[in-house]
Amino acid sequence: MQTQSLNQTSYVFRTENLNVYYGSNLAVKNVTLNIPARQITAFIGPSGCGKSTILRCFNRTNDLIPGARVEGKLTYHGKDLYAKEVDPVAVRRRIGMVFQKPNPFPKSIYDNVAYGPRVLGMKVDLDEVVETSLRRAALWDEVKDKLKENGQSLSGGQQQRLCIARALAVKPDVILMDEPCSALDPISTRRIEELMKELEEEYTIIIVTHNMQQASRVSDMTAFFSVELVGSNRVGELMEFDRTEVIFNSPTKQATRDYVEGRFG
Amino acid sequence: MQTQSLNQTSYVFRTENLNVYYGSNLAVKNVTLNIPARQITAFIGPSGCGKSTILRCFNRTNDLIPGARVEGKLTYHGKDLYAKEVDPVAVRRRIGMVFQKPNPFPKSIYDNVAYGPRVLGMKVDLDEVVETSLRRAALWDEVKDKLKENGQSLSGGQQQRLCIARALAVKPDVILMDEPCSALDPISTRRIEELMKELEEEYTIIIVTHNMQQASRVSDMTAFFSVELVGSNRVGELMEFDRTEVIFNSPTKQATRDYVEGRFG
Amino acid sequence: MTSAATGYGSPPNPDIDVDIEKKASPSRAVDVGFVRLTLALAGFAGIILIWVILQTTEAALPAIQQFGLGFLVTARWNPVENIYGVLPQIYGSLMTSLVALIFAIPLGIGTAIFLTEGFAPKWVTAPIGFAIELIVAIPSVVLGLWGIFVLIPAVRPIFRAINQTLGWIPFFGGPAPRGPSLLIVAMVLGIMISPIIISITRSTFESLPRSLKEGALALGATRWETILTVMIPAGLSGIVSSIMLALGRALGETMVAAMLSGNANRINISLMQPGSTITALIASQFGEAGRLQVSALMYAGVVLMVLTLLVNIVAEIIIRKFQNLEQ
Amino acid sequence: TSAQAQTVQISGAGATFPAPLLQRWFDAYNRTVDPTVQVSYQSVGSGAGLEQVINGAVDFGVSEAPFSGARLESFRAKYGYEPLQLPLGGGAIEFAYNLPDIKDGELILKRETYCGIVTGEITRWDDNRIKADNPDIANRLPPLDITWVHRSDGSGTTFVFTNHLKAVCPNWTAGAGTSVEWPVGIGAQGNEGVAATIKQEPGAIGYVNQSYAKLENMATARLENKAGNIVEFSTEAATSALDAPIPDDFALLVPDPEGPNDYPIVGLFWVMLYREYPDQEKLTKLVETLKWTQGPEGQAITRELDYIPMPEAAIQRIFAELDAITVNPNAVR
Amino acid sequence: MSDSAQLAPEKVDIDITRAAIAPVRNYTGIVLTLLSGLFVAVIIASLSWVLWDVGKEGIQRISWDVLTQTRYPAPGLTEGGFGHAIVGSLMVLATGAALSFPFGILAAVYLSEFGRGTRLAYLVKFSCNVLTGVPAILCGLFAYAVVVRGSGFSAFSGGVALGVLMLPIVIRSTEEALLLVSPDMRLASIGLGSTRFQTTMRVVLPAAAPAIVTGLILALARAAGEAAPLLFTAFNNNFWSTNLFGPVATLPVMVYFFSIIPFRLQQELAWAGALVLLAIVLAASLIARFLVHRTRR
Ligand SMILES: Nc1ncnc2c1ncn2[C@@H]1O[C@H](COP(=O)(O)OP(=O)(O)OP(=O)(O)O)[C@@H](O)[C@H]1O
Ligand SMILES: Nc1ncnc2c1ncn2[C@@H]1O[C@H](COP(=O)(O)OP(=O)(O)OP(=O)(O)O)[C@@H](O)[C@H]1O
Ligand SMILES: [Mg+2]
Ligand SMILES: [Mg+2]
Repeated sequence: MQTQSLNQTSYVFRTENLNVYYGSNLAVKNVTLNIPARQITAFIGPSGCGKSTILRCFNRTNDLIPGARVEGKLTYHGKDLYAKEVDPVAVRRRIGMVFQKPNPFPKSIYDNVAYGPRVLGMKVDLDEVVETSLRRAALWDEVKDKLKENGQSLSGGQQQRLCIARALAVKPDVILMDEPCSALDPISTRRIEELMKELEEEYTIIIVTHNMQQASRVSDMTAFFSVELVGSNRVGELMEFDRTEVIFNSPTKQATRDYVEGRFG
Repeated sequence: MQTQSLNQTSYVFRTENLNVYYGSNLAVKNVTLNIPARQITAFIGPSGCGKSTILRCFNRTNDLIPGARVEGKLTYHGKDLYAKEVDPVAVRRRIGMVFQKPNPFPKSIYDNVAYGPRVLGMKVDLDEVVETSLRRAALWDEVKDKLKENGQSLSGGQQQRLCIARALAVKPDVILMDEPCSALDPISTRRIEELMKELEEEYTIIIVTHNMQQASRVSDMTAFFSVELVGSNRVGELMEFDRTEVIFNSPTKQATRDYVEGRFG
Repeated sequence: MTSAATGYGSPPNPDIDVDIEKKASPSRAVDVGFVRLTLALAGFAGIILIWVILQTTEAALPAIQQFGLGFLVTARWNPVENIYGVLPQIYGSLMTSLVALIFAIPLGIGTAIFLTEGFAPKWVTAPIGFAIELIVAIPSVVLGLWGIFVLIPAVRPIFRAINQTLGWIPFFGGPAPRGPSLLIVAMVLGIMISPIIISITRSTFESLPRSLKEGALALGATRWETILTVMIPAGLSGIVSSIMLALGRALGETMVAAMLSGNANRINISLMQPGSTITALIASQFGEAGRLQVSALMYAGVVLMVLTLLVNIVAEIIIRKFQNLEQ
Repeated sequence: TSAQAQTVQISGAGATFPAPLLQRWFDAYNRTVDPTVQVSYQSVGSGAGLEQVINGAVDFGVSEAPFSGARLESFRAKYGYEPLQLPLGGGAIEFAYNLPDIKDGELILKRETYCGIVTGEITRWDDNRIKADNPDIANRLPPLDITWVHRSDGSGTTFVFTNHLKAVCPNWTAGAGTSVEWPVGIGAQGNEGVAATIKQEPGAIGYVNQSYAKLENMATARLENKAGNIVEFSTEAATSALDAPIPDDFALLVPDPEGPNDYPIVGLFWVMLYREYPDQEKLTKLVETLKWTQGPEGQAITRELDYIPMPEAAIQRIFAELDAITVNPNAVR
Repeated sequence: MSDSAQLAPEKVDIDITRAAIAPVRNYTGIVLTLLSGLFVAVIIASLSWVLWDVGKEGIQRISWDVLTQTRYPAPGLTEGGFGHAIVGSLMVLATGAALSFPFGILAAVYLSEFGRGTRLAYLVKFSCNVLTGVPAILCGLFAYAVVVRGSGFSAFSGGVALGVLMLPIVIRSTEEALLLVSPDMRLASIGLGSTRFQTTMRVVLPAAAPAIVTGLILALARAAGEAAPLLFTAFNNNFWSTNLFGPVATLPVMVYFFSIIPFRLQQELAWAGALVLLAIVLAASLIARFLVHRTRR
């Protein structure tokens, strides 16, 4: 994958001068980047720099945060995502998302996973979809005997994997993942990473991670965000965006080098 | 720290054959371990093996989960934590906790941190405590201009640091941390780790982490938990408990070796 | 470049794949239809409710024209000469509701806390919860009868004792109390409305995330500190809403006020003396009223609506202030 | 459904006081005379009942005061004729009291005395004027304050009572009506409220309908009538009080009956009818039912429930009016 | 990990009993607990006092006959019952619920989900606030003017009156319940590509269901006991009728009427009627909660 050269890829998302506000506060400014198709793009950067904020723009879940406002251009396969005639539901149906805080529904484990296929009216064998998705999210063995139990009574890591399974069940085109492995143990993390590499064959993936190793292990492209003081306001900014090996081995900016070299993970 | 020899330590907690049930399900069985004072003990192990469950026993937050039940012996400085005359409030006041999912109160950032000192009636300069705690939690710079804003409008990582600051503000004897850094970027993570090393001088710390590097970097003792199938039930179990360098370099059990050698984190 | 060309736009059929425009599909139609339906129903609900308000106002017009604002400060109700004013009833309505709330708020919130915050096992709290909701269903005429035949005889000696010892306080003053009084009304209203506060406050507490409570307890807060400093502020909007609903019920309750207030058409500061409320006036006079009298009763109804509105506005301001401090 | 098709449903609304009698009549008629006639009566109050009649929402109304004022204008304007109001029976009002040592019928109230009580001039039971009326029990009259208990809700009972006061008490200034501004006393809701208040309060006295006084076993006073005789309530004394010349519109009010043995405080209740009904069958059944109430079976029930039956002479005129109602398919409603 | 490694516990002053907590905090807690216990006792005592009296008075006259006979005992007589009033009450209550529940719930959905901050939302809330304190009789007069004057007295118009009475309660309590649903749940559902409709129906409403049901039961209970709105709408019927568009007898009207006439038997039936009303509300509450419980599983 890493060998696939940039000019062979097409872009799924292109953003130009994207600014995101919460109320009157500018949270992230001037983000211009292109997300290549069928690759894994990682967003890294210090806490509060706006990674989640930008990620949410890609499937318009920011619409739901009162006061959140997006300026600038963001296209998905050449179509303006924020154009009037765009149906955010259709967008989200194609662009799935796993959130930073696990948020299972107060329903059974089975119903959590079956939720998507059900509402989308997908004509599939639900039992099969539930099992496959849970297997892919490395959760099947742990829950196969208690599918009827409430999803919220799982452990933190189990909940997160449940949310991943839920997102996989609807078979989206793009998957946005906000720190999907932060609550996971190494074994589950490895399985999720393997899964991502597998999905990459067919899907475009964007992942936010604080784990440098993870970023360097799985991603093809990496975007490094940073925070700048504008007046007394902290505003996020895209510092550098390039192939992962470039970002980790020979970044152009000093800030990037500083950040990735303090390899903590 | 690592040089401090074991026989200089006394034990803060001792558990003997601790079993924890959720309803009629046995979640963790037969945990026997001693937590040394003024050291950092790490709990590692696969997701769902009961790390959080055991951790919650140490300050009796399990009491709050309907159906949760603890069997066996658990002493704190020689006193039975589950004895009749023990008041969980007094316990929790000495044994602070940072949860796996950040849970700031729907109050201002300032009030979140000041909450503990206020209810405990601590005679301190609140402004100072708030600032110190936020600084220690590596959050001060980011929020110093918006102390009046709602704690729940922070980013995921900021919320987690806020919860850490909140726990520090009451100056407990023991601090339990359930994956405190899972939502944090490397810089904040480093600061929190430094903080832990600093606190170790005075406090006993137990930390649950999925990050092997973190465990090996900061902890003095490491407990490795694993899951076993009992019938069709998955039950957590303490596999091995020893000094961190032993666990990571020459564990006695094969399972431990397998787990820590797949060094992902 | 062939491979690149097929790769362009990602999966094989780009046209279908990037199809994100709004377009007619059953689920979108249902969605848009649903949102419009809720909009329409909300609008229709608004229309109905405003219709009720307007209709009452229309019926009140003759009296409004004839008595003007003097209606609010006149303490006479003379159907024989057609002279009307509702000052005593305004006082009575406000005082009975206020005192009922003074009974019901601590009782209601205290009970809701007791029932949700683990002071008693579920097999104790569940039946209590049911019984409490049942009270709301007792026809108010039955509560009125109960007040006349059970409560008044029971509390009359207590009233008299209070009147004798604390009579210097204006609210307990006046001649030896006979029973029917604003205070009796307020007591029965308090019984009637506390279930509203209990039920709604209870479900508010139950819906708050457990992690909030855990957060406070883990800092060493006691159960009560957690309740007072975290649970109640977090559930404030629900609690206030329940209080407002309860207040609405108290202000609007008819038969209890008519049967127990003593229906005295004069202002008496003392709560132990007979008084009257707007609803009692409407209920007891409507059936036999003459034309202008009916209009005056409707005017009284309009006054009650305005009172309710004012009380709600005040409550809203209080919540806003409180929440600003909190955030 | 074929059985239902034959039943005729008739609805009426109005006064509360005669409601038990009306319910009983219509129930008995349906059971014993004609099972196809179902008359429902709702006691919403006279005023509201009259509004229903004006609105055409009911087939008949019942009131304890005749049509008058703005309502009469409205009725005329809408229907183009005078409403047909026919008295079906009457009632009397008694003073009921709670005096620990004084039994039912022992207390005598002369006119000036009860006028003094309702106007607040007499405030104590041991007042000399009361003692003077009651030489036999003068020493048993207690040293208690008089608590005057009146109806707080609008009611025909109050109308009849105040109509009497207005006629006999020179100092009575509050006028007559279904509710008035009382100079003294405490208000209670409904007959049962007045009864309860009196029973709970030693020294209390108030006015209630005679049927209430009897069924609730209340002590009642003997009163002085216009002729100066002391009379006790009896159906005969009340019937003879109502046996006065009835005017053409049947709006007979006897604020102060003149006969030597007449009971002084009596009043009628009227059924309010249209002079044209759209439906022949309904009209026939309604007229038959109303006539039956004035027949022997109906009057037996009237007496049983302690209401006052209409005198024979009046009944003939009532029947004639009933027979004069016509069918008009286009009648205004 | 040998035992010899262990020293005697450090001499730390460790007190984790109640005594470790500042006395003020302890006593405040105890006082508040006692106080709330007292409040519960007061509430339960007064409620059971009322329920006891209603039950005691009502139970005397409850018999199979009374519940099944479909004609009131006429004043002064003893034979009869109020089966037809039970049916009539169920009819008006069901109509009122059928009108106000879906209506109020969906309007509240608009207020909390789609229309937050709009002028319409403000207007609806405003009118709800005004109308929660309105005497029930005004709702009856509204239904009288709007329905009865066109089509005559009917169970349906009684239902309309009760519906108008319940509407503000339903809207307010439902909106409150919806606001308590965590935004994370909405985000999760929307993020999976479900429409607002699906999110509302499958996630938000089920999560809020218990609280919504509480509000609905409160509204229903309130409507069940009101006679005033029915006097001029459902009217009265001394006979059996299941015609939705004709007058029917109802329990609250019966209770009202029988409680103000001087016949002992009828007065006892009034209490019995009140008890039956309670049973109806209890049954509705139990059924609703059972359904919620089942569908949420
Ligand atoms: N509230 C609860 N009710 C019922 N079962 C629970 C509850 N919380 C946890 N469990 C179960 O107990 C077991 C241990 O859970 P625990 O949260 O302790 O795991 P963990 O080791 O912390 O995992 P993770 O690393 O994913 O957080 C799991 O199987 C989980 O499903
Ligand atoms: N709902 C919100 N309302 C107001 N401000 C917000 C909200 N969510 C985030 N912010 C602010 O916007 C900035 C960017 O937040 P964001 O959540 O995108 O950060 P992040 O890069 O994802 O951080 P982390 O790694 O900690 O999750 C932060 O300063 C945060 O405080
Ligand atoms: Mg984030
Ligand atoms: Mg955990």
